[in-house]
Amino acid sequence: MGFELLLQNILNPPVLMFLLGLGAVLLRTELEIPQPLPKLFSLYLLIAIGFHGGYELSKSGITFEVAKVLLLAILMAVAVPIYAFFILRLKLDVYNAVAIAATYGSISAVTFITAGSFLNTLGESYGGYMVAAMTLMESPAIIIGLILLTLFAKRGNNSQTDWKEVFREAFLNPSVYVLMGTLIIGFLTGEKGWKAMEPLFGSLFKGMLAFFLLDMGLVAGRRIGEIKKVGIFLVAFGVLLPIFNAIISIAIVKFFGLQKGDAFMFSVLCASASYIAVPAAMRLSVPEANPSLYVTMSLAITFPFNIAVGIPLYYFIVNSLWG
Amino acid sequence: MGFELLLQNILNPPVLMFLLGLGAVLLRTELEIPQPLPKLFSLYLLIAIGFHGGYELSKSGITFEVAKVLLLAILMAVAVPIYAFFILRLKLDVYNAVAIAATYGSISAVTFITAGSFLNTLGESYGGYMVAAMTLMESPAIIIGLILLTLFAKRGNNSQTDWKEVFREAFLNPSVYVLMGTLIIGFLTGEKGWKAMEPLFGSLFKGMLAFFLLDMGLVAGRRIGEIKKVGIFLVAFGVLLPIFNAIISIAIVKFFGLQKGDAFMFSVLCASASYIAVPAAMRLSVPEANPSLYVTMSLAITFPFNIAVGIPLYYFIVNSLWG
Amino acid sequence: MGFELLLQNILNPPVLMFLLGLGAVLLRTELEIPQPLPKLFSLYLLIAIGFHGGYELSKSGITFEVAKVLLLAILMAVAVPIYAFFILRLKLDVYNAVAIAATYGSISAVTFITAGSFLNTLGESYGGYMVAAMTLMESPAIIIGLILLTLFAKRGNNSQTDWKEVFREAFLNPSVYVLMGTLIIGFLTGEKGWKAMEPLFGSLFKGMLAFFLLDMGLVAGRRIGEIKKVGIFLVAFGVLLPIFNAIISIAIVKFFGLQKGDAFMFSVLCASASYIAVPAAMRLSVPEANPSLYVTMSLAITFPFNIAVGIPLYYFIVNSLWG
Amino acid sequence: MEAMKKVEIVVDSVFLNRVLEILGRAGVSGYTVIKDALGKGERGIMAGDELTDVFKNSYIFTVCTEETVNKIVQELRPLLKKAGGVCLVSDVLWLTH
Amino acid sequence: MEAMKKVEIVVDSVFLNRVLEILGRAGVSGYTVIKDALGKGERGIMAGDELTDVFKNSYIFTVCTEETVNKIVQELRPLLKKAGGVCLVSDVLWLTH
Amino acid sequence: MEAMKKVEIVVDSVFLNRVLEILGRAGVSGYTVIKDALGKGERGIMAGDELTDVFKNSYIFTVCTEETVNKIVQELRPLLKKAGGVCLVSDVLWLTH
Ligand SMILES: Nc1ncnc2c1ncn2[C@@H]1O[C@H](COP(=O)(O)O)[C@@H](O)[C@H]1O
Ligand SMILES: Nc1ncnc2c1ncn2[C@@H]1O[C@H](COP(=O)(O)O)[C@@H](O)[C@H]1O
Ligand SMILES: Nc1ncnc2c1ncn2[C@@H]1O[C@H](COP(=O)(O)O)[C@@H](O)[C@H]1O
Ligand code: NA
Ligand code: NA
Ligand code: NA
Repeated sequence: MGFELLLQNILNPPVLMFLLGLGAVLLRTELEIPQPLPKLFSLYLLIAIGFHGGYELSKSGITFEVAKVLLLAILMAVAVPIYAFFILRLKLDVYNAVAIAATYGSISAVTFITAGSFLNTLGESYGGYMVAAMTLMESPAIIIGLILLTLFAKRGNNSQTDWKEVFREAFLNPSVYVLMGTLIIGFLTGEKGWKAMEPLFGSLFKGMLAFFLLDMGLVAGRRIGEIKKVGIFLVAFGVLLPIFNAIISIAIVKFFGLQKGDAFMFSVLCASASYIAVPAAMRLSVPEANPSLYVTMSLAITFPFNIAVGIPLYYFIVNSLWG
Repeated sequence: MGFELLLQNILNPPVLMFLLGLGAVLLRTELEIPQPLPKLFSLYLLIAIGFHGGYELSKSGITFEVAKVLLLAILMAVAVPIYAFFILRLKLDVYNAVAIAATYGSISAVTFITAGSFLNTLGESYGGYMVAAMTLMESPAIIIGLILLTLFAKRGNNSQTDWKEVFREAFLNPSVYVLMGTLIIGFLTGEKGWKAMEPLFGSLFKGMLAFFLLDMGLVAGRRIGEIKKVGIFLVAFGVLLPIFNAIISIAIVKFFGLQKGDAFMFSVLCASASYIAVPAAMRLSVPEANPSLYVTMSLAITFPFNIAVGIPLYYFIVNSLWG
Repeated sequence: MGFELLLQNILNPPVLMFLLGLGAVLLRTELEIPQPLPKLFSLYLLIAIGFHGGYELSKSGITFEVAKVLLLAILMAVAVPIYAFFILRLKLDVYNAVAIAATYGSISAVTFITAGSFLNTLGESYGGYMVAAMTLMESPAIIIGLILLTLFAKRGNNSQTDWKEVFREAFLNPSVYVLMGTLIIGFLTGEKGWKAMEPLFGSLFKGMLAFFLLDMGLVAGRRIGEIKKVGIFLVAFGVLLPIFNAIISIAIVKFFGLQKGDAFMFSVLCASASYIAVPAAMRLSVPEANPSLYVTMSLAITFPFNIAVGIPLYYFIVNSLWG
Repeated sequence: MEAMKKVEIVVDSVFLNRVLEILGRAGVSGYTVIKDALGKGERGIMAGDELTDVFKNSYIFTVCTEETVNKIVQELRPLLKKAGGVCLVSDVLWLTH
Repeated sequence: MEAMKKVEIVVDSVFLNRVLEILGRAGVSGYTVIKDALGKGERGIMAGDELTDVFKNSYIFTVCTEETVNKIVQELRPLLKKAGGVCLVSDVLWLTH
Repeated sequence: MEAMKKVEIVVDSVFLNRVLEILGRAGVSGYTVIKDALGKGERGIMAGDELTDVFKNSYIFTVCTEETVNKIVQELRPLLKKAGGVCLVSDVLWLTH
């Protein structure tokens, strides 16, 4: 893998800001970005990415290519949590296996955004429909997870799964809703809408991402102390499954003939793990699982790995194949 | 009324974001924009509108036209709560009639701002002194309300109106203060000041408005459940009084020969109802009135009505008359 | 001192916004900018100034001139708290003398930033390494203060100074860390990094400064009521020591041949007093000292004085000497 | 440790200052305030997340002597009658230092 | 002043709504909630500052009769068993107005 | 339900960590913290809204046995002497699950 690629990724303000955040925790400074500021940043990023995706989609239109990508997205979002679950069951009880599998079956919007910014600095781009793909990939893992739970767990009577609640958590969690909503708004208002929104949601985007990654670094850093409790199996899982997912997904999209930028972004989606939507759903539906495991793995292992190493690595693979 | 006008208004990012916020509540997603983020947005909008208005005023100067507009503004701000009170007394006790009358006698800055953005997309504009007019229209309704209360309510001795407090609430509430202050600063620093502030308070304005309207949608949505408790009389009042106020005010400003853009913005001010300043004052001075009535009417009925239907309707009327 | 200079300083949006904030408290409006919004603004300003300084430094390189400035910065940061302490001991006990001396030995980033904006409106500039100088000047006063404490205070056994904690508070407090970190990031990512960050951390800078100074005005205003408890000696100290520091530092940098813009910014650093980092450290390490003294002096006396009068005054002196 | 009374008050946050004035007049040695509290009572739900800050409570407690409690109660009652809210009294031991 | 019971509950904030439903079913006349509370217990540290809002508690209290306490306790116990948290009961005097 | 002691502490928030360390050393099974509390006491008003975070309190409570209370009190007293603050002890019943 090209060393310059790794360097080019790391020598980017967003990634360096993430490291700055990590360092702040490791050096025990008292830097913090208290709530609801992180909520402001993440909302901003969701709206910006949704809006921009919708605008791009309004330019390209909804084509056969788009439909293909969306179907592949759903396919992977269903497949990943299933095979992840069976791998995890080698070592874990059903509850924790379900929660972690769901976490890795879903996606991380910030990883996607950072990958987009990386692609951008290389002068390449991806289709606006990838945002729609991302949105579709958030939810299925939650449903799959709870189906696996019903199939494999023997729970007492009073903790039956409340399926209505589960579907609401899956399909109407805030980030799915905002992404989908702003995608539609961006699509409907097209060129004119984007022109009005661009100063806030376009030009400031990279700066806001950098600002937010500082916070992500703080949050990830605070979880790092928990890694030792996670155990070697799960640490390895948190690094290897993303790579595995990326490779599988690259093979599939190569087969189906996606474009290079889309293929890369798709692999990043498959490799990323959720740290907001799924943990929230799992905490409510599978309180037997230990959030210190699934949140720590997603935030303190997989997220930093993807940001620093995964993104250039997946790009390197895609680049070798698409050329 | 031109259907395209309605569509043109709705197919705007800010209005669509408002609907997105409404939908989030109706679909019971857990989307929220917690305090103090709404405070940040509303403060931003007040500063931006004040600053820009002051800058425009520094270009146009303070003319006879300006004085005329300001006087008409005060006139309407005094008249509306009085006739609103007597209409409301048909069905309500004195306390609630006072609180609602004051709410509708005052104005909503966000409605004004959204109307300005609508006017802008039509390629038209209004004078910077309209911001001064808006500022002058916030306070009188509070005073008038409490005068009506003293005249018509028989309260026990220990709840006498504390007039000093009332005047402070009316003329020194945060939004009046910030609007007036930044208007003056914008006026004093003129071209040079605006050039320095424009990147933040100018270019980002529409995006911030859209962001804030998402929150307004959430807030309004949460109140919608209360509408049924409000009763048919007050629901009708919440829609018809704004239309009535708009028509009256358009007639008056036509008589006094205002320009088209100013006339439209003036009608929007008269049609809008307060949901921050006046409710805060009423809660303190008229605790006997039920905030579920006046806040719900202003936020969940009149505000959405104005944003979605009122603005294009008033524009349609103004446009027919001014041509 | 040129009266136009004073006027030119005051007729700037940031300074006027500060006065607006002050006025809001004096007129007892209920305007407030609640936490964590001030944290957002101050973090933004630190990142922006650090990043931009790093970028400037990457253009100019690290020269002999830079090393000279940094050494002078450390010199002043060590000298000021020492002579301040002995002046303060004329009237105060050791604890309060230490805390106030440390406060005035350190610096205020917002004063620096406001001075930079003032310089900018005059069409002049300063070197990016001044940000590094500022960063170096934050910490020494804390250490010096606690050395003075150990030398002169007779404390019981169980309140021995925890030096490890003190060093962490001094060198790893959030603002030092963020400034230093973003300075390095700005330096490493150079032209390309700054281009990506400029829309957020460059163009919006002046507007954000104005927004933040509104908050500083509120905070300072709230402390003004405490001034009478501070006593005439400390009020005089809060105005005269900054002037004295500015004069001393201008003499020194003149001797060492700094450039005009740098000299001015250096004098502002020496004249300014800390109101976040040092008070936090003092509260923990010298709880015997009264925060109503050192916070009030720094926030309600020295900060407003520097913003309104000090900055043009120091510029006037520098301008007379450098011409 | 000294036996004292703890008075807890929940009130619409717009009346926080009035309550603090009452405590001051009753001569308490201090108080603690948690500004943002939600709640439900006779006057409906105070969901608190509104833009408008209407529908938000504040929580106050003070530790004082029985005598002071009586003064507080007397002044507070009419305010609570008008504005709603809750006032509770219980026994605590205060660590004197 | 009326002798009542005060029930205090600390629970992972994701279960706040469940607790409020239980209080409602038990027939309390009202409650007060402080949404953001941190803590430490059997289930580890709830440091609360996470992006994810996992690891955050809510604090609820209600004043009610002894009878109501029993209803609350009965329904609450299984929830606390599953989800963790704390429930405390103490005596208070309620200022009736 | 088990009879226990509730210890409530209000302290300048800069000393929150010290208090939690003391609780840890005294062997409490858990604690709950509300980070932002305002207040007034001997050391003046803690109005809390300052940029500087000076003048802000934190509120902590823990439920424990009488024995543990004594340990807490012993270690806490010198801290409160130096840094101000309040410590209260009262009786509660703890719902064991
Ligand atoms: N039984 C109760 N227990 C705890 N808090 C209560 C109770 N009743 C009312 N409150 C609090 O007091 C506020 C005002 O009550 P009310 O005046 O009855 O609407 C409510 O919003 C609650 O926060
Ligand atoms: N002994 C205790 N005293 C006060 N609060 C406690 C105690 N034990 C637990 N808590 C609170 O209850 C939450 C959940 O406790 P647990 O279920 O034991 O993890 C903790 O995060 C604390 O906020
Ligand atoms: N009598 C009291 N009742 C309730 N809280 C108090 C009382 N006295 C002091 N406090 C709290 O403890 C903090 C520190 O108190 P002090 O050390 O006396 O200044 C105050 O800011 C209050 O939050
Ligand atoms: Na994934
Ligand atoms: Na009106
Ligand atoms: Na200094």
